[in-house]
Amino acid sequence: MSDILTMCKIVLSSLRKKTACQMYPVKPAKFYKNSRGHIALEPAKCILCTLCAKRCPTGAIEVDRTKGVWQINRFKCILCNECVHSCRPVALSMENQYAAPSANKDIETHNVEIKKPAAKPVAPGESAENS
Amino acid sequence: MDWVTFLILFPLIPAVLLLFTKKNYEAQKWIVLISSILIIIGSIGLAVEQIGHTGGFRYISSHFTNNLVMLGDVIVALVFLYICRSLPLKKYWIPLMVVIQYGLVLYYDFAGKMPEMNRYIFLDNLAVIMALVIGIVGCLIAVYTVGYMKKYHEHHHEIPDRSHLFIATVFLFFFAMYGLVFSNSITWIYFFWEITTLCSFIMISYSKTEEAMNNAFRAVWMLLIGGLAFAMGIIYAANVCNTIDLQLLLASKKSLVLVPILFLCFAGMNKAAQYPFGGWLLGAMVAPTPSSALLHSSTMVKAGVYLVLRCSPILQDTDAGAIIALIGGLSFLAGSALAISQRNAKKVLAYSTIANLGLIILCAGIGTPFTLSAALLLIIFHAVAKALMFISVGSVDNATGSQDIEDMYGLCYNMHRMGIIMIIGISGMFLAPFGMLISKMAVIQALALRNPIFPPIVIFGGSLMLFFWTKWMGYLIAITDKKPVEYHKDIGIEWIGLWGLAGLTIISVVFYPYIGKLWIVPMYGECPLFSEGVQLTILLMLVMMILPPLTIVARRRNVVFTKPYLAGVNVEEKGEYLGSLGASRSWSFRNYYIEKYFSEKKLLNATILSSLILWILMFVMENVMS
Amino acid sequence: MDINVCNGECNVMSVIIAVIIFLILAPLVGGLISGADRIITARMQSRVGPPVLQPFYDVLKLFGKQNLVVNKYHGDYVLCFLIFTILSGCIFFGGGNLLLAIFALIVANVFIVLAAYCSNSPYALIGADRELLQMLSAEPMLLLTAVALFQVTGSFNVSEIIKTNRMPFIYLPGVFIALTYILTIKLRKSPFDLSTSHHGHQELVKGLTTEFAGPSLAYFEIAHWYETVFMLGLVYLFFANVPILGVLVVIGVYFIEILIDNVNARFKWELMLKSAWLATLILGVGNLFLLYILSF
Amino acid sequence: MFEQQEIINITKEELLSRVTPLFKDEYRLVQICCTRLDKLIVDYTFDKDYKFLGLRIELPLEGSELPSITDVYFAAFAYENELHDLFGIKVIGNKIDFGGKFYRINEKTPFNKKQEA
Amino acid sequence: MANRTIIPFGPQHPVLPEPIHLDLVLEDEKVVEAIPNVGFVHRGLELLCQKKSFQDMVLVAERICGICSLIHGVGFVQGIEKVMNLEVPERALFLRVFWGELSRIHSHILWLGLAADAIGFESLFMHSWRVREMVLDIFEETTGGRVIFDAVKVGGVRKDISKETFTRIMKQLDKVEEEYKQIAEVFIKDFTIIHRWSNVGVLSKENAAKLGAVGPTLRASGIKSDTRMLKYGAYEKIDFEPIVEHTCDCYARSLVRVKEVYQSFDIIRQCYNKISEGEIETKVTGFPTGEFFSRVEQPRGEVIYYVKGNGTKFLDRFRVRTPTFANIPPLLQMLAGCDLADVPAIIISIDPCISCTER
Amino acid sequence: MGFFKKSPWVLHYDGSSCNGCDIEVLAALMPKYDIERFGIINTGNPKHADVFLITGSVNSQNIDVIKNLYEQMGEPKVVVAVGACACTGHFFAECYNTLGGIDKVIPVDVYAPGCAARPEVIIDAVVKGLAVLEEKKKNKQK
Ligand code: SF4
Ligand code: SF4
Ligand code: SF4
Ligand code: SF4
Ligand code: SF4
Ligand code: SF4
Ligand code: SF4
Ligand code: SF4
Repeated sequence: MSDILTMCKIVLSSLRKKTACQMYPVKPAKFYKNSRGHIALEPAKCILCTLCAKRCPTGAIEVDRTKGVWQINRFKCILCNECVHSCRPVALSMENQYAAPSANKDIETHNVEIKKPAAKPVAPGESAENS
Repeated sequence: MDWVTFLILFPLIPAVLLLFTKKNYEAQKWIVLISSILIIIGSIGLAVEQIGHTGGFRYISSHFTNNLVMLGDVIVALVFLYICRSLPLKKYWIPLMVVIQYGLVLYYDFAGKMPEMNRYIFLDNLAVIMALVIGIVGCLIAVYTVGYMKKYHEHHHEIPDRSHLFIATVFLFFFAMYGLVFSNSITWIYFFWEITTLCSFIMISYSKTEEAMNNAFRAVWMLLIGGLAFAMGIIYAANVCNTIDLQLLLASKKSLVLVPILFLCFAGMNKAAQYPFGGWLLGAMVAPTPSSALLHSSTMVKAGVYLVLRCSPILQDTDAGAIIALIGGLSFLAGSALAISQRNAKKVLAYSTIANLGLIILCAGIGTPFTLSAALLLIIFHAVAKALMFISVGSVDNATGSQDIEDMYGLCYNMHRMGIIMIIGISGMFLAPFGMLISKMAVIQALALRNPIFPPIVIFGGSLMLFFWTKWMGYLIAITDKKPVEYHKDIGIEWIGLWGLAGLTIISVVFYPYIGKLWIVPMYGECPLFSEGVQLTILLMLVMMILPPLTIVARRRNVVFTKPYLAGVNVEEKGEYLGSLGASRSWSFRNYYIEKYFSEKKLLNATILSSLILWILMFVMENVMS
Repeated sequence: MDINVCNGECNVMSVIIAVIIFLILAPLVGGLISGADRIITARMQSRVGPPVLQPFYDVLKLFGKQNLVVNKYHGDYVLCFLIFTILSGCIFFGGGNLLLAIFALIVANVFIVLAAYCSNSPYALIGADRELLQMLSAEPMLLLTAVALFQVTGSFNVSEIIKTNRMPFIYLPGVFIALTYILTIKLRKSPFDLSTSHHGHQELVKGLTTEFAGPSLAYFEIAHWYETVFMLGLVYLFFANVPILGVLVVIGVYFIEILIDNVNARFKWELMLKSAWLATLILGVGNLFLLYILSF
Repeated sequence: MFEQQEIINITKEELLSRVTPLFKDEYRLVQICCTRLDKLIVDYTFDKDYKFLGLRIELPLEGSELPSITDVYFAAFAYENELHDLFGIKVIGNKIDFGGKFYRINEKTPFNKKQEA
Repeated sequence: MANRTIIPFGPQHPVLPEPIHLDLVLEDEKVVEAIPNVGFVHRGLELLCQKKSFQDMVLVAERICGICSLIHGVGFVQGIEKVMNLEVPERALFLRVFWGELSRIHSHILWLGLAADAIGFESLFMHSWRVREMVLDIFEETTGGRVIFDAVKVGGVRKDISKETFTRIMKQLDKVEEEYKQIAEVFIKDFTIIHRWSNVGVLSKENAAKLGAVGPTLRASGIKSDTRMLKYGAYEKIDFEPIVEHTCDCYARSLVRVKEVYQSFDIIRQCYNKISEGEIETKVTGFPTGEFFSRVEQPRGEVIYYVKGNGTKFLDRFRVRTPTFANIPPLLQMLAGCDLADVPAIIISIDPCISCTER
Repeated sequence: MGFFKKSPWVLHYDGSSCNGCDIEVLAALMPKYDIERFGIINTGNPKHADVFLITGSVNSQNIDVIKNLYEQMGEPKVVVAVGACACTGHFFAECYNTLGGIDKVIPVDVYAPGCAARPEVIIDAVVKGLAVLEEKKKNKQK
């Protein structure tokens, strides 16, 4: 009852068939609608409410509402989506493309315009990335 | 004076002198050194003189010497009986065996029933090669013995120091061996034959412990069976063939002399510890190591194969010869397999001795010129390398107090010189291009065209040997983390024996073609082994062996030292690892012994049984046919 | 059939040329074979696999690595392994004595075992004993092959074996099959990659080669290429009188080896030893017996 | 749908005499667990044919001891080592006692520390 | 002892996917003694319940281990739901079963691959994982993660699967099953597989029960026990029988898993047929008070979550007893007397997952 | 010498991870991602490895193991921290027995984010690591 032909069949037929390889990075990675890649901020929508930072279980997000700075440490983020759910103005979204590896753990910083009328505008209107 | 007479008689002088050197180490040393040099000169002189000759009767001896031999027989018989005095009554059959065989032989002798003969000494190249082995290897061992016995008694205070007796026995043994190889009369051979048995007994029982005595008596009774067969062979030859001249016997018609020759072969194989009689050789390992080196591997047991080799012209192309070859092959296989499960160095050597002797017997049984040449090579190389192995084990034992191979882990590291010597010895035993392997190659080539049974036997046995020798060798060269312990200071005069034999192991490889051309070819004819192509390749290999050590000198840069991989939990300083329960633990490694397949318990009985069956088969067959 | 006495008639020049060609070509061929092996293996596993030249990249990289050693000596045994493997190939392809070539290969093998013993690492040591078991399993058949070829062609010299006008395979099918069985052991392929394996997933980590790093490992790899070429040369001898067929068979046999590699888990040593010896006894020795009986 | 869970409070002296019949009755030891409240609560959980049975022992926070049940349930050795390493409960007679080196953590009894305010 | 080979096995060792250490004492290649050493993955995450709210603890629970992370979540969440008396919508329960069984498939195929690898069967390893990737695709499509899913939450699940997607996935699964069938055949029939696994690492029925084995390890020793028979969640509405083998060796343990994969395919089909439209979560108000031992069946066997709430958002105690923890004593018993070559096969045969054992 | 880029052999070690990243490392070897295309072999032996892939947040016991393995790797070598755990420890950094990140123990050359880090990220990280390896090699030769 024991044989080795079953395996031979599999092996030989794979020899004939196309490989199962997706050929990344020659071909781009394939994602699904739901794929959790990285958290993206739309600075224009953010109201610096800090809710996301409070909800984040890992402390990946830091928001400084006085300076108008929204920061994320991608190397801490576990892609749990909690921040996205907590963001009322829908400034956050989960993008499919994963965050890139890097030689140092840069914290990604976005300058956000402080929308409260009381505060005087400090930061330039557009967001800058430095990573 | 003739070299032959000199070689036979001279050893008696130091033997007697040594009896008076109790506890006088210096005297022992000088007597042994001087007489060894003389004996070596004698052997070489004889060999040189023999170049160009094939063989012939050297002497027509007077009846006086023959009568001396008869007297000697009586004395030996009495000594045997004297030894047996301490035996319990229920072992009555040991003295009985002595009485029967000597009774028969002496009865024939004194009653004048022995056929007349007058060519007592025969000298040919076979005897010369034996003489060379006895002389050179034997004397190196003898020198070694002096130093060894001194240290032996430093470590074993419980044993009374009778080392002078021991060394005297060594020279008595030389006397017997030379006599044996040069004699043409089978009664003479028988006389010397039994003296070697006696020497063996004295040496095995040396320590007088219970185990030693038991093993010594086991050796005696087993060897006496051979003696009995020998005696029967003599009687048969005298009665039926009407001659006790060995050369005459060998020249007679095959069918006529086959039975007495078979008896002689039986005796020879018994002495060569072939199965079913392998047991005594294992027991003999309790003797001080030099006796194992001398008697139980390089010379006395060779007397057994020598006899079979002598008889091989009769055996060639007979069924009996094939069966003898088969028994040799069986011993070869069994010995090699049994050695795998052993961890006592001397036992490994003993089993491998049985195995190699088996191989020689196999060659002798086949009896073609090519196999006989191979057999002679085997005798030479085996004697040198095996003697070297034994005495180095002896020295290691003296230095470290253990014969266990497991305790030799990292020996090269602790005792550099000893380690190198042992490695040379082991290489000599199985590694290309050293002697034993050349011979084995010769055997395979020689057997290849004969039939499909024998080459596989040699091949399988050889592979088994490879296994235990390599693992032993690996153990020697391992390098431990521990600080080396320097043991060398203990070793003195033994170095002569050790380096001498080590040198011989290597030199014999370089010069074997000359040995072949000068002494073997005249006797057995051309053999492809001595061709230039093979010789060149072998030399090339030898050179390559030396090459890597040279690269060591050249290439020492760029290496970075690390610790061995221990799954990531090294404890750096100690060479240990962090084990379970959070404690630092040292790892250890023990060789494989595969007792499941190769244990003594499983293999021995089967081997003994099958060899017995083969013997019985052979005798029945011959008797039915004749 | 008379005993073959070396008659010294072969041309020294041609021997030297053959040896030089072997020295240069064998590692190239061996490396390419191993590269092709990896690609075919990958395809069998539904993967794409590395480039054909990957083995060369690997070896060149290894030479650029730090030479980590456990002690002063252990690297040198690996070098000996390489030297003797090459030597055995030289004897073989120089047309020399087949037995001698095999013995040289055995010596090479002994050296690799010694290298492992020397390295003072438990995994390497166990690997060494396993390698010994592998040798114990494979050696008899190798030598028997030489004997069998001798019985058919009347010579142990490769130079004469290839001049034979009958095809050894026809007389020695059993020996041939047993040899291919043993080949798997010698090529260290699954199911017989007990002492060390090409991939890291083994109970002994890397077994024998655990402690070889950088250049030492590179020597080991190169020696393995030479060894592969030698073994395939041995296979070729069975068809020596029809060279094209010989080459095709060699390719076929290697493909079968790859297939076997991919459809088997690793054997335990007991099964290896038993099956290898049985193959040797039944197919190898049995074949010789038949030959012996039929020649009457 | 949730299963019914029966938990019996016992004392540590009773433990062995309670556990032994369970073993004879072919109950399986499911787990041993400890909880730190104002005292230590040790739960022994058993199961037979999906029927849950718990034994509960209350112990003081510090210096508590428990008899080992490894004589009955050998498999308890791991849990008992855990009790020792994480909660500082001394288990007497554990068949495989790692002596505080089960997890080999740096902190002592991390699960049984004075709660910071 | 000096006569025996003693080697450290792990923590770093190529056949061990995770760090665990054994002092192996050998004679030739026979294992005489094996002393385990754990703690290389002990993170102490149970104490995180004092720092993370009970809702965030779901995320922690799913990261106890990346192989059957979802079922960890389910176990924990069920405990909280019982303590808080939450009524979870039926659709959510079915989705949990769907993903749970899919986890089992992925986990078992992963195991089959690793087990093949442990005996040096590399190409089978590759092919098993090739099939497993198809399952992961379904996971990624439905939850967004390949191995960590973050799909369950207290009171329900986070993601829904639309009707069309579900139907398509079912078709995809048929294909997966077809591919799986081929490799399953190998695991059942192959010569070397049988050589390496049958009569290796035998755990008798008696010992399995006594030593408290769980999951496939227990079932392969002839004991019919499967925590899913408690009929928690939607299992109430699903028909199945635990799979049992009687040869008690590594081969049996593999066979149980091979067959359980088929069973899981079947359960998923039942799910698909029985699931109804509706809400996927209930609103959670208040904080947990009370205690519960929540038991669920993971691919590796029974896992237990003990939760004890005190009316705040932090739990008093969060405790996991994972299947591997229960299988370690039987493992030690299986190891005694085996060959060195069998050690990896036997260790893998209980499907050890050290990360959740040590937490 | 450009061969490092073509033949990076990796060593993988689980430094207290949840397995999620480890199985993704393995998955990268498997048919779908097949990193052997780049000559990558999972050696399992530090002495043969060029790239050290570590997952997990490193607990106190693993410190010595990781250091030991790192030391046994021959130069040049690259360390890749795989997953959020290995980069920072994310919430496990708050546990009493973890260090929170590989870089607390040995120098890390490349960080690969994600929980779990996808095989694609791992491939990118190794490729990035190779650039670093090349750099190191050059610096050494100078
Ligand atoms: S959502 Fe609005 S009210 Fe709430 S915290 Fe943010 S800014 Fe304040
Ligand atoms: S996905 Fe989760 S971990 Fe990442 S930033 Fe958002 S809340 Fe924090
Ligand atoms: S990203 Fe959203 S949740 Fe975060 S601070 Fe901005 S608006 Fe608030
Ligand atoms: S190559 Fe052949 S013929 Fe020439 S010398 Fe060598 S063995 Fe003799
Ligand atoms: S066995 Fe698996 S997990 Fe372990 S090192 Fe190899 S690939 Fe990684
Ligand atoms: S059983 Fe394994 S895979 Fe499943 S959640 Fe636990 S650790 Fe993860
Ligand atoms: S048993 Fe294994 S797989 Fe399951 S949670 Fe524990 S560690 Fe993970
Ligand atoms: S990063 Fe996430 S998936 Fe990776 S080991 Fe850590 S918890 Fe597991």
